[in-house]
Amino acid sequence: MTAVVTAGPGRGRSGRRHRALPAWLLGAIGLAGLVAVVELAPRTGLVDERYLPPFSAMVAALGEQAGTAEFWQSLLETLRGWAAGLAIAMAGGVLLGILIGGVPLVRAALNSTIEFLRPIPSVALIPLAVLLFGTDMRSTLLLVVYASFWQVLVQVLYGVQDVDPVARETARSYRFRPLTQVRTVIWPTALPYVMTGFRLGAAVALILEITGELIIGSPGLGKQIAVAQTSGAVASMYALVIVVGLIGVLVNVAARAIERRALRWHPSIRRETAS
Amino acid sequence: MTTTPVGAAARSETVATMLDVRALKKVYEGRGRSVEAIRDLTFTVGSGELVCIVGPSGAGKTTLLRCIAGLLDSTSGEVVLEGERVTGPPPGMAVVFQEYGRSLFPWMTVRQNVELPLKEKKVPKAERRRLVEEALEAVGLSDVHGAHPWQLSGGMQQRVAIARAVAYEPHLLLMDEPFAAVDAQTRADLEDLVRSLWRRLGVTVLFVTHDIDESVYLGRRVIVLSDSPTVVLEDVVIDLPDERDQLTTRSLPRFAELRAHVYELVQRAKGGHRPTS
Amino acid sequence: MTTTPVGAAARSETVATMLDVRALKKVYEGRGRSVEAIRDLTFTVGSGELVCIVGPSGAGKTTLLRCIAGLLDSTSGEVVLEGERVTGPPPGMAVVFQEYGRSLFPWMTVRQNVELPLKEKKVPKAERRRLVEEALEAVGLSDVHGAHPWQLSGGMQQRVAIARAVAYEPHLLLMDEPFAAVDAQTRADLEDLVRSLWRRLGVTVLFVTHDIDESVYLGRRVIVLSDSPTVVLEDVVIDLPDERDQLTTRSLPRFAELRAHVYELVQRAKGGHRPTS
Amino acid sequence: GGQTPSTSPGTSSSAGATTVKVSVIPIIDVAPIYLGDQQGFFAEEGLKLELVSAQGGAAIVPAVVSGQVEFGFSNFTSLIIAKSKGLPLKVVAPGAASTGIQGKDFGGVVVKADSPLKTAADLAGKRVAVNTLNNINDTTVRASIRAAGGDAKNVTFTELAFPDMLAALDKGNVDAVQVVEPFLATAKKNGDRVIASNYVDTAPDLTIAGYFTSQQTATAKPDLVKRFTSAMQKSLKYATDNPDAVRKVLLTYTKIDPALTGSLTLPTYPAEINSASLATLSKLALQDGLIQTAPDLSGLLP
Amino acid sequence: MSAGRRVLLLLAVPVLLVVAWWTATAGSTNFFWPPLSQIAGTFGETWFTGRFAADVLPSLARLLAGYLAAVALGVGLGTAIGSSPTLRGLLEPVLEFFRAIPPPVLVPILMLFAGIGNGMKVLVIVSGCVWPVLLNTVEGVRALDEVLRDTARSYRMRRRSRLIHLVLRGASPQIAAGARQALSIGIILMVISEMFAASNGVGFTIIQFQRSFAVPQMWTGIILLGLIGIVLSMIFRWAEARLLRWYTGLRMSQREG
Ligand SMILES: Nc1ncnc2c1ncn2[C@@H]1O[C@H](COP(=O)(O)OP(=O)(O)OP(=O)(O)O)[C@@H](O)[C@H]1O
Ligand SMILES: Nc1ncnc2c1ncn2[C@@H]1O[C@H](COP(=O)(O)OP(=O)(O)OP(=O)(O)O)[C@@H](O)[C@H]1O
Ligand SMILES: [Mg+2]
Ligand SMILES: [Mg+2]
Repeated sequence: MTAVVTAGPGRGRSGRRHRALPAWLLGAIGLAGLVAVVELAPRTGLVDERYLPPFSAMVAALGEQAGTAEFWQSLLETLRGWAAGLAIAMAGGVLLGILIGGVPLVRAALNSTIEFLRPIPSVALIPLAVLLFGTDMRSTLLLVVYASFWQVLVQVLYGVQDVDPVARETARSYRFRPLTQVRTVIWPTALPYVMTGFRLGAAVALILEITGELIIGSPGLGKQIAVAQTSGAVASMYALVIVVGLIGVLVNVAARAIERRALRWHPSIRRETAS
Repeated sequence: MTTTPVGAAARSETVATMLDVRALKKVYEGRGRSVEAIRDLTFTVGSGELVCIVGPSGAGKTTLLRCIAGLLDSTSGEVVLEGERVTGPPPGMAVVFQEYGRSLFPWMTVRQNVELPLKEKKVPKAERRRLVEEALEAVGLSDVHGAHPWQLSGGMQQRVAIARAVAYEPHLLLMDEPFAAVDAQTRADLEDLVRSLWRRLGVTVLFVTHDIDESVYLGRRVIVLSDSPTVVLEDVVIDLPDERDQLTTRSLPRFAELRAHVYELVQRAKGGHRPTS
Repeated sequence: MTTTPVGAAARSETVATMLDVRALKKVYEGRGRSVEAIRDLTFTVGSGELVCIVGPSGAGKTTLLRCIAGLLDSTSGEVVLEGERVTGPPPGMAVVFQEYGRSLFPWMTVRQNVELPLKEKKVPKAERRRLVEEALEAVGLSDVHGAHPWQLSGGMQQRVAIARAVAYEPHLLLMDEPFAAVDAQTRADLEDLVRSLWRRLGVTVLFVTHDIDESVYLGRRVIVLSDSPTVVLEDVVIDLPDERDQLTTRSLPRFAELRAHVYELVQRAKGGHRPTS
Repeated sequence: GGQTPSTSPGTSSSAGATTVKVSVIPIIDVAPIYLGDQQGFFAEEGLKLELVSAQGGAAIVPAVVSGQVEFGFSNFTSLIIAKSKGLPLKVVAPGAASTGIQGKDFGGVVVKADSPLKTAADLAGKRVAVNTLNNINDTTVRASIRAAGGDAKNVTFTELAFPDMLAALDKGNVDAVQVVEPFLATAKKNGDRVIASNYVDTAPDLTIAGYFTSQQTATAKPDLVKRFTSAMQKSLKYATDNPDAVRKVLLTYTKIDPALTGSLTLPTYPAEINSASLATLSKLALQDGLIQTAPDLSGLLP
Repeated sequence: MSAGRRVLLLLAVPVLLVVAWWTATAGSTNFFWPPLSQIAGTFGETWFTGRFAADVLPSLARLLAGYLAAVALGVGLGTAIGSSPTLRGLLEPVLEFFRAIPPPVLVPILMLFAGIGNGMKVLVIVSGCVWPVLLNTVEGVRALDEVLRDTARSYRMRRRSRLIHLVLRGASPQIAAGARQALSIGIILMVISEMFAASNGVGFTIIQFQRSFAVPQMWTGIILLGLIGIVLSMIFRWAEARLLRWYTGLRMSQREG
């Protein structure tokens, strides 16, 4: 935690024009560090390699998996469930968030209900989901939507609250219709929060998708992980976990790319691109 | 629709009343700190009038404008606009905010900022285009329409806000120190822009300024506010010819007289002087 | 440490150079839009001088000030302060930003805002207290020290920012249109405050303003900038007596002359005139 | 790979065969059903099997009760608990049973090689990991301790998933673990010692798990149940007769290391439910407070 | 808003929902959807006869420890990452990798290092709660107003005070958003952590109910979690209102009436 609050290099404001390494390279270095740790920890006996095999063993197992159609089928199932769940949660979270956040009365009325529902863990809902939808992907979808919806909703609620009063008054004074106000003032302000909500929601959706598959047994990577777990196939299990983690990394890369375009005007982005 | 004239000013009686501010009072309630920004303001503005408002810093000019714009609830008293009590922003009004920087949407380009209210007003595309171009031209910014507000200097931002209001062609134009950030020459140009707009469209203008010369040059009346808690100190009628010009008008002896009078009033207001009523 | 004098101005040679701006150039690079804000600025400011900078809106005054303050990298050229190249904010400097509203910490009270830099400077408590009180008193805000900035009017906010700079007792004071939002009377008071501070503490002041009267009244020199891309149009020496006074100084014939000269320069700058070099 | 999941719900018949969904846990206990499917025993009965794997009762029981799947796989203690709570369940076929051979069962209590614990009686006052608390494994371990003359009250059971047990044992987080295959084989390979065969100690030929359906399905589709039971019987018999086929089929639905399959101890795949051993399980559940009243076992069994 | 109206607003929707639930399940014979009256009837006996001290309090203690540690870690790391693009580039992919790993898979790894005691459970809670705080802190720090930042720089505020007076306070509204998110995630992870190697706790008890088909009791557990959520969020909002008084004041200042 050394770099606290310095105007980091590459910000370009402070004297020396020290060009930082590109972000992707830094990211690769970071991941390489992680790989090294995972490779060396079991090799040096820091952890028992029966329980955490070295990275190379995981990669070998992954290579084996990648040769099977089942793996790709599972990956596809997982991605499909995840994308569908996230899309529903995003749409619902953003719409309801703006609706609830935009009307203080509604917000006050729904506050306690939201706080009641939010901490109910999806895992506790598994029997109910199964009861409703059986063990196919709809059960898992329900869990995914339920869990990631709150992430998005809360972010949007805070985002809506962050609208600059002067900007809002400008919109009001020109008598913008409510929908225009949402589109031109509330939405852009909330957008950075929505992006964070998306990133939080995406990870939670992935987690629940995997967990749902793991416990309910709907098809997907999670089920493969469960099978590997009950079979004591440690390297295979970690190989699958690596795939899940990489999905997370890719989602973030995509989110950042969207952000750079959609939030070009935002201080956080313009500071980094402009000199 | 007539009301009691306020202060020493006698207005041309023929003009219909546009705006009627009656015993307006505004107290900001805060935790532990409650500020009586406006104590009692009563005045009327005729349709198509251009009225300047001057007063010490912190007198409540912005507060007054926000109450008139329907953006702020008054504590007591009322604002009547064209016979109707103001409860929210009325149609056909444009406001140039003192915090010009924050009133522009950073996520839009200059052009989009100016165009948006027109879209909202459902002005047809071609017409909109023309209005935007003219307004940006008038404030001297026709070459930056693709830039974002935060890429502009302070004065340029302020001019974008003015262009937005001008392009909107409002009935009622409220301006809160709209020229504070521009240079003298631009300021003069913009003053003339406001006057020509006013004469051409017959728009009613309320203009808050700290520049006493400006208030006298622009206005038909200058309302001088007292120090906070605010009342009207004097309603000065500017009996200069309607045809004004930066050079000749400002060199009229009557201009100097009025200027001196208003200056003295503001100075007294700062000194805490209030009318004996 | 001497540099070639710029423009028509000849300065008193005895003064040590405080600030040396050499062939400064600043281009804002943006996606698709690259703006040459400053083309080539060269001038020096002696230690303890009070120099005003005027120029059309968008000329690059703010940009210049930010480069001098070490808040912005120049594209080429350099800023040398007391013999050292500026790479970051130098010690003992205070800046009053044009965006006064955004430069105050909204989570602090007025008093805390003014006090914070002093704490940073490790001024002892009692001394700090005195400085804060005096500064708030000087800008006429001693009764609002418990309020938060957003509870204040625009002019009051600006005065808080000024009070913060004043209380800091800097060596180098950069002010970017610091009186734009205050009324005429307060403005006059603040002008005198800056002058007295300057004389009392020997602080070097760079003062950006749009008010030409103000620049002549305040400065020992007025640097007039051209329109963007910016160069120095003229460096006008204000040969008025150092003892200045709002009434007498402003009514001096020399004041009127200088004022007219600067006014004409700014007007020419706006018209796109640039020095033939 | 295992089953190819189709999303067509219910028992819609396609090409004459009735689709039947069975929710199972991907462990060696359910090998016969996979094997039977391979051998065509289910097709012979006009059934098209669709095997859905789940992690445990939390997903299986509601799925069966709501009719989302027709049959499920569960251990008998779970079923006894469910029955005592009034869940309308009906067992249709046995699933797996203990081998009945001391020290050669497919599940047992394991300690580290250098552990001072020698017999189940030594477990008193120790920490023992089981995969689910208040279920078949802790009650049977308690039975084992009692059988060895130890104090069964004084054991601290900790819930750990089977895959995490050996690591916890290694690190000394627990003193003993109750594992089943394939972890038992792994443990033995690591040099850990088996100190008790808890299923064997509980009752002779303990039937551990079985296939069940809901009361509703049982009454509404008696024919379907009959056909399923019959196919299941054939499968169990075939599995008992062909242990090598069992070892091979494991590789299709689990990820057990092929090198390990040879050393696995397979459970018995019984032709019949040993109802006496179920009574014992029921008694143990009552004794250990898992249930308040003993359920009517005859209502549960076919 | 008068106090009466506030209470009305607070209670109207929950009361409506409870009534709806009550009537919808009144005659229910479905084993998994017992009548609400039955659930309500078992609530007291389930939770207030010993379980409160034995299960609820230990859970809450772990939750509190994990939550506070997560907030501290998230804010600390988030500030560092938010203010240094280099650090952000370096760490972001690694963090995103871990963020995507489901707790049921992560827990066994944590157990390798932290054993199976309370420490592991607290770690599980931290491992989930930290993300919303971290992400929001990073974004909050990155979005700091430029003029404000320049002000702090020009007065040469030292790192420490810049951190306290500028960065943390400036980002605090967004940090609050993250901390709020983390609170409910914490409760969820409290339950999940008790699915592993536990012998007491609310989550443990709920899972036990679930496994032993004690359905009304399981429902009381879910309701209890919701109630814990409400109470904690009320405490949170009280603290937030105090710490962010300037912010709410600022946002409200111009919209009153
Ligand atoms: N949101 C607020 N909360 C509390 N007090 C406020 C608020 N806004 C303004 N005030 C107070 O009300 C008074 C009048 O403020 P106002 O902004 O109307 O003054 P003004 O005449 O516009 O001043 P200026 O010329 O400096 O802009 C001031 O004393 C100010 O402190
Ligand atoms: N962040 C930025 N990105 C791109 N262009 C910028 C940026 N900031 C300023 N500019 C441009 O640089 C030029 C000079 O701006 P600057 O703010 O220095 O002017 P100024 O002299 O202070 O004007 P004013 O008197 O209106 O405040 C303007 O054309 C402006 O559009
Ligand atoms: Mg104002
Ligand atoms: Mg500027």
